[in-house]
Amino acid sequence: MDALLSNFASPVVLAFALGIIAKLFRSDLEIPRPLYQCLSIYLLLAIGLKGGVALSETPFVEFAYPGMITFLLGLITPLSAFAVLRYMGKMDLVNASAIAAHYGSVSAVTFIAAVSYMQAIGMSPEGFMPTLVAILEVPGIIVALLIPHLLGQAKGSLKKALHEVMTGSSIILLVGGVVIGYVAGPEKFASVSPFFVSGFQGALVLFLLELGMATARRVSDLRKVGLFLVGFGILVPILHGILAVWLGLMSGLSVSGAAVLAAMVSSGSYIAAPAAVRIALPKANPTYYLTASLGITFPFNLTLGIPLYAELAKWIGGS
Amino acid sequence: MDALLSNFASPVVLAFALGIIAKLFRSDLEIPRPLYQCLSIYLLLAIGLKGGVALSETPFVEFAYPGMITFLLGLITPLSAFAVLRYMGKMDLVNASAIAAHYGSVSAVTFIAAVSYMQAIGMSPEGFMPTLVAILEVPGIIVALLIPHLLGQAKGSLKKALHEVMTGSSIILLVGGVVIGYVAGPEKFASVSPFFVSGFQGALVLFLLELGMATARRVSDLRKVGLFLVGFGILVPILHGILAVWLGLMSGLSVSGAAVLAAMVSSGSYIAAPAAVRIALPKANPTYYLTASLGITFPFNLTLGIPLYAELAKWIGGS
Amino acid sequence: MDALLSNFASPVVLAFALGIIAKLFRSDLEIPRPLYQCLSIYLLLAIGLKGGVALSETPFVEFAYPGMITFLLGLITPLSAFAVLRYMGKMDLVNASAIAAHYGSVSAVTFIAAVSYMQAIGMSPEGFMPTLVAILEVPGIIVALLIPHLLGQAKGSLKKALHEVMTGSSIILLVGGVVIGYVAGPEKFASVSPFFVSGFQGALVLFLLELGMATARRVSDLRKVGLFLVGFGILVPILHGILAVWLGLMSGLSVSGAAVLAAMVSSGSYIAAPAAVRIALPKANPTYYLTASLGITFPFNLTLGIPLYAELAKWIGGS
Amino acid sequence: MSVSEFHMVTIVTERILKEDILDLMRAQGAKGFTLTDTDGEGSRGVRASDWEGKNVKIESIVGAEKAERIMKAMAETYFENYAVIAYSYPVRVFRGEKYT
Amino acid sequence: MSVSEFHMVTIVTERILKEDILDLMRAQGAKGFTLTDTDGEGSRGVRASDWEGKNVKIESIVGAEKAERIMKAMAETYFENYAVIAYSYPVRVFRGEKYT
Amino acid sequence: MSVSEFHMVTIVTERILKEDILDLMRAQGAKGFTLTDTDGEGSRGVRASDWEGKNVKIESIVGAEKAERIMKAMAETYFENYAVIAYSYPVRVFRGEKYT
Ligand SMILES: Nc1ncnc2c1ncn2[C@@H]1O[C@H](COP(=O)(O)O)[C@@H](O)[C@H]1O
Ligand SMILES: Nc1ncnc2c1ncn2[C@@H]1O[C@H](COP(=O)(O)O)[C@@H](O)[C@H]1O
Ligand SMILES: Nc1ncnc2c1ncn2[C@@H]1O[C@H](COP(=O)(O)O)[C@@H](O)[C@H]1O
Ligand code: NA
Ligand code: NA
Ligand code: NA
Repeated sequence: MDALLSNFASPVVLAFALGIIAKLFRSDLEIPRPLYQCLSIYLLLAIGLKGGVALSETPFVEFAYPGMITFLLGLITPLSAFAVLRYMGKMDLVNASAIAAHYGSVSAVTFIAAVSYMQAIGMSPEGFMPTLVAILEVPGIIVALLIPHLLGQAKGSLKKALHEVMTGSSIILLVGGVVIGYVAGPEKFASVSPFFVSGFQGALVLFLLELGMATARRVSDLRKVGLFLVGFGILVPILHGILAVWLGLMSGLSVSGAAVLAAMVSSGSYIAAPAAVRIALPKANPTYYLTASLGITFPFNLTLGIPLYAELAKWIGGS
Repeated sequence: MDALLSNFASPVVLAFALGIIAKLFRSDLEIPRPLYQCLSIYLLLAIGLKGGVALSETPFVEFAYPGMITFLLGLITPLSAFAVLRYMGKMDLVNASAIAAHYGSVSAVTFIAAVSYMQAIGMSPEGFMPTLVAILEVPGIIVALLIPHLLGQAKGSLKKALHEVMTGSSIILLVGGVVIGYVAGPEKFASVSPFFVSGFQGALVLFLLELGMATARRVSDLRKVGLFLVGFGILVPILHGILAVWLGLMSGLSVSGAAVLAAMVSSGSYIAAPAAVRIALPKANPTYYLTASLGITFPFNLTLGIPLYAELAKWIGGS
Repeated sequence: MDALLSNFASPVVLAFALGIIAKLFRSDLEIPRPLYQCLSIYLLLAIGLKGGVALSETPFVEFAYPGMITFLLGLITPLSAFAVLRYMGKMDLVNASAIAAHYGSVSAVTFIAAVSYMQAIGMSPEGFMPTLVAILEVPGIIVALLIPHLLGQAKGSLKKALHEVMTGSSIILLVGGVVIGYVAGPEKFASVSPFFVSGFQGALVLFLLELGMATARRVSDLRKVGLFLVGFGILVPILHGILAVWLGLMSGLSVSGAAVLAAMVSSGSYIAAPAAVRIALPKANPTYYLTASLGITFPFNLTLGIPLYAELAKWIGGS
Repeated sequence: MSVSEFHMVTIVTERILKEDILDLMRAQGAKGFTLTDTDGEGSRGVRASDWEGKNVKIESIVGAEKAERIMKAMAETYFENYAVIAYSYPVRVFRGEKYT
Repeated sequence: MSVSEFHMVTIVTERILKEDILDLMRAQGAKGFTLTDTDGEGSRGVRASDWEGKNVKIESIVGAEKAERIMKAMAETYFENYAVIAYSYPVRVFRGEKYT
Repeated sequence: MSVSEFHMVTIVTERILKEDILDLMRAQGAKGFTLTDTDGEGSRGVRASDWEGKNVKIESIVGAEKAERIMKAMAETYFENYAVIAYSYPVRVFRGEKYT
């Protein structure tokens, strides 16, 4: 409970709230789009770099299992999300696949928020966690997009979508950052660390201000998507989170590492996935997938989900 | 005298001069508009955050009187400015009110420059001063806009203008920053402090480079506005400054706090006020109000005004 | 050899490589143009400021000879480049002059990369080196542009081009930065130093990401420009570099200072020169001059040239 | 697929009026808009938008009658006090149902 | 210098389709393009471009016949599934050779 | 309020020529301009504006005669050496006095 309150009082969560409030009051506040793009580039590259540097200091065996488990979760979660949407929610094939692609991938900001939360409550997740973000980014999208294409029900180009997701800016920056960080190593990274490490949390405040405004713009769509999707956007992440905590701990991750993994796995992508889905499944309705991942799951994770996964990990991990 | 020279040699003032010189030499140097917007967002939010954190450490009684005095000055100064313009300057009702709205509000950059100046000469104004900026931002604009609306001489919509000024980006960022800083407190603020505190003075250098260019673009309008307005733009700020020093000291502010308050009160807004005036008083001529606040009062305060208020505060405060 | 490998593993060089790779894979990664402009403004101003502060601490005699030698090199190198292009390459007058203007001027990023490289191998070039960048920026362009104008073969306006190069944003920021840094001195500079010094290397990473993409866009033009220009873009910089090492050491520069001077002198401008050439020599083909300076010489210097100049300087300087 | 003629109504104005003018156009029946950031120079001098951002160009494809109505409403409401221009020209479109 | 009449074909669409549509237009013989970033509001609701950046306006001056062909190809390929509008209008140009 | 017909003269060109072309148009009697940042692709290859920023589109509403004069002056001064296109089309405006 205390942890929860403390989470609400972090500058990052408060900035998110400020963004929502600004839009509710119809303020003319606007984050210029180039600033939003810069912040994305900066945050993704910084995550990658830090992960790469940490990886260069991690023995391979320590990383191998968590890496495999993460990849596995990237294959499973889109299928479970799809099953729930299609068979419990009676959603049409195309929209179910589109949403599943989002929940198979990962929201980098949720990841960062989870790490910050862990650090705030005095725990330190493994340094190589950002590498797991890169591993989780792509496979889930591909698996989900394959479903309607295998069933011959898609209209868009799978090839173009695959190219888009493999060379999309988020994956280039994440993977590129990991490689640069790994090759450079901690010593050479020191010179750029004030820029990419010290400034990170502050840049995140600005980014969440914008995300808050984007979320508020989406709130009016909540009516349109119906109660089932709202429930989906909260319950499925919790299920995925439990699975991730459990598998994460089994793979040798620390308690806080498992909690962060849970936040990643439970989150829905809203940068890489929408672009790929738009190309591969043009008939899918963006209102559904954007509202679910950005309007429901993201705020849920940011405020309640992350502390929940932390408690779960402590409880299952027995610490 | 020494203090004055030292003020001229600060990077911030020099950057302002560089901006003016660049435009005089017809350089094609341009600060991209998104950068200018980012810097505004960053500076306003940073001011608010720092003010909020400081407020969370200040006993209420210490803050109560300065807060009230600031609010009072926000009510008085637009009226005194209006009186001078209308009865001494024989200016028409609408333009007089429009200019008065600017001098009732506050220029955040003048405030920052004043704080930096104080610190450079080894004095430290109260940490909660940024909160006073937020208090001073709005009321003066409302008072001034009410004049022609009460007299039935306005053409625009007062309601829209009030909404604009209450939800304008500058007030959202300032007040939002204060609330975030207050709720987060010094401990949680620490993680974002490298971004919002260490980078602040440097970001200000870029901002003043742009302000210098904007001022230079306005210099050619000096002829159009006439000698009266030039005198107004220098003398009325001095009068407001004296009043603010006196009331500030009475309210319990330190000598340097009173000097900073004087800089704030004497300054003319050029972000919040122009937007509100454009809506409420469309017939008012922007050349008058922008040239006065940005072309005359701002450079005066930045170079001569601030050291002057500091000397006044020392003299009246008897230190 | 070790030094070379170490240079390839620096985050800055790796970011450049990442940019090239992103474009080769046809990634949709894009550095928003305003970010690119901001980074340019920031880097140029930061270079100037640091140079100015260092200059304020340097006795005049120490600086006088290097300054003169740099100016001299600005006069010689466009002529030698022109001679090679016109008489060995049989290039037409206008295109030869256009390319010569680029090699007479300087690439600020090459300069920065050279300084970083020196520091990484534990050597410290003189603090006033950035001032030499400002001295080298302009004269070479003017000399080269004068050639066709004196021969009456130009079509554009020399006067406009001179105004452009003298008041172009790069020279305003560099020279303005030097003056501000010099007047402010180390003490007043301290407040803005976290922004302009600590963040510098990181900002450079983003900038080189964009330069990598720009270089890749130019690679497809390599076929168009022919083998002669490729050879020119590698050999002439080496010749200019040797000359600069030799004269630099004679003027009293340290070994590492001479190596940095060599990198500067050998580099081709791609900000100031293209703008001036476009106005003065509209008939010159941008494919030639941009491909040579950005597509050939810049990557050569960044990866092989700088370590080479360092070895040369050590060898000639006898250390 | 049939081709039909509609009218492109274009407004260039201060940023600050954007929402108001979109409301006016929606009220007259416009179904969609394309918005572009622009800079401008006109018969008026400086204006507040120096600080709030640039001019905005609003383009909307509508039928002939609606075009007339929008242009008229614009002229009556804004021409006196604000920096604004409005013009229209005929355009050919496919799938004309969209614009009526 | 002679004046001649050509057609300005204009497409406004989601950012994500930019390269595809340019390819389509090049295939139909368009020789040059002017691209502008725009925002927009139309009959469809939200779309992915919220996140990938705004709409893009593609303008190309072409001969009458090519204009017809481009408009038709656009309508057939994109009108059903994507947010896109296309319109054309006649323009007068100097040095018409450039556009054919 | 009366409606009248004017001409929209549009120039798309390298950023570097902006001030020069505005001067040329003012000299021919243009009273106002709308400027838009654009990207472009044309018959020429790369050019310096890669580094100085994008193309700029200059639009000005003028009378028929001025339109002709501007187009002609443009063609004579710039078409040979620079990346530039110019075209015009008729537009209907209210308060035509503004443009003459
Ligand atoms: N003759 C014109 N041609 C094109 N755009 C114009 C013209 N006159 C004015 N504008 C645009 O309309 C805006 C407002 O014009 P004004 O009300 O004359 O200041 C200007 O900033 C320009 O963007
Ligand atoms: N009537 C219209 N007039 C001008 N632009 C429009 C119109 N309708 C749609 N658009 C533009 O075309 C884009 C796609 O439209 P839609 O397919 O209707 O969502 C919108 O975002 C607008 O930029
Ligand atoms: N056919 C065309 N249609 C539209 N815009 C064009 C066309 N050709 C050229 N342009 C624009 O004019 C600029 C200069 O063209 P160019 O001189 O052909 O390189 C290009 O960058 C485009 O923005
Ligand atoms: Na997920
Ligand atoms: Na004031
Ligand atoms: Na050189």
